[in-house]
Amino acid sequence: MKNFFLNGPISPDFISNSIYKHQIKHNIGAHNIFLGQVRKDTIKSNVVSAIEYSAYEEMANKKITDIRESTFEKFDLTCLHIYHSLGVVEVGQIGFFVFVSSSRRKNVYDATKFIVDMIKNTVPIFGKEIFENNEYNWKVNK
Amino acid sequence: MKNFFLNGPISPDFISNSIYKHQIKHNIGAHNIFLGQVRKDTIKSNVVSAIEYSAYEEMANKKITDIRESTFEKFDLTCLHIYHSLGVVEVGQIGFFVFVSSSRRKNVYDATKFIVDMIKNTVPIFGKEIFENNEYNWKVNK
Amino acid sequence: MKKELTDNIFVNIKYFGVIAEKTNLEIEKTSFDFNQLSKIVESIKNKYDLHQLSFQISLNLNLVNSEDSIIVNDGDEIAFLPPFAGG
Amino acid sequence: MKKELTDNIFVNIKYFGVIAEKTNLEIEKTSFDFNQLSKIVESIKNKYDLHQLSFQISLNLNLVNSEDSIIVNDGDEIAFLPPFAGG
Repeated sequence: MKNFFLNGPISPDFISNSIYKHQIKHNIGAHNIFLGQVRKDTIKSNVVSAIEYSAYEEMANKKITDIRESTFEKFDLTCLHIYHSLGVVEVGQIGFFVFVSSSRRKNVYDATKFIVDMIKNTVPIFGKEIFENNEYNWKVNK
Repeated sequence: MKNFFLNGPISPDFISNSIYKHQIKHNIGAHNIFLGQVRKDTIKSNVVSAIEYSAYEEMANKKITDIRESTFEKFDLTCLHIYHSLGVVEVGQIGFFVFVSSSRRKNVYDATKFIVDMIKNTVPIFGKEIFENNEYNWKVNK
Repeated sequence: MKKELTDNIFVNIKYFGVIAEKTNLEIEKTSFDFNQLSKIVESIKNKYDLHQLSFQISLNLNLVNSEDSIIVNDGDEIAFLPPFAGG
Repeated sequence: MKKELTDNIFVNIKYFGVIAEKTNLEIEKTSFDFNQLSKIVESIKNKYDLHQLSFQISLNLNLVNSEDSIIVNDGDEIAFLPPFAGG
């Protein structure tokens, strides 16, 4: 089973390295990248300083593998990469990276939206919003 | 007038640097990035090796400024950056970079699509597809 | 191989997020002398007082409706999954 | 300041892409003794034999329909724009 999780935040360098690796793929004309960044939300007067992610990894990797396959069936894509952080991701850092590539741009936006929604709604990933005062709140996707 | 053009290809490092600069913006929760990459197309048995871009820069910069403003009016965005290459961009390299950021993801895909389509259809940028045999073809967006 | 209902079954149970916080453990191997998923879930809810918490149940990595009449086999893995928050 | 039609006007004309290739220049300052955009465009098309090429016209950085009755003023900038290929 492929592992889609990384420990800690996803660095801009990791993203540029992924882009760089696609420069040898000469049938690609359009990339669409989604990045989830941790927001400094205020929840009942508590200010978020980080999210600590955990997951039911075995099930999550299986689910993401299924989502990847159904995305390739639904959309005409060349490449598709998905990464999610585990552990602490601080405000301003990136914890979710979806990278969609296709020969033409037509499909890429809908494919990206489909993947992001499927991952948010159907993959067992859990997030603990840690506040600046060290209290916390278990995050729930709407 | 702001200048949206860069000389030569847009490097993955340039992109990661743009992402990095947004990590201090703590109201951002979602980024969507579109990248246009030069495809090794075959046109009547000629194989593309690069595209040489030129533009009516003054008009193009004004048009892109207008597109930027109307995108901010249409969509709830935090940041929006647009870059396009001038000069030679080789097969596999990136010549177009649109970077959309918002507090939440809802808007970002449609905003990205809107900008990319507007730039392809209404901005005076011209592309000469250079073939491996040094012949060329003037590209036309469909 | 069909099991007699009177045999005990051993089930791996995993807890995540706010549920793991409440159970104070992430995994346990528990034996039951019944094999209906609904009854197993109910007994865990009672054991750890999970009634106030919202969760979904997975059986062997697939989400299931714990109110369906599903039979659990020896060695199966059940997980208690609080609301998802990925992305 | 209204100009007499009999005065010559000087117009900056820019050519791009395949059009510039055909005209063999990118910019020129040309005088005309008429000031209708349609007539200026027609005279340039004839001068450089641009009839086979498809293009749009901009006047002072805005796309215009060269068949509309638009008046060009001294110092204006007209551009001949072949099909766009950005992105």
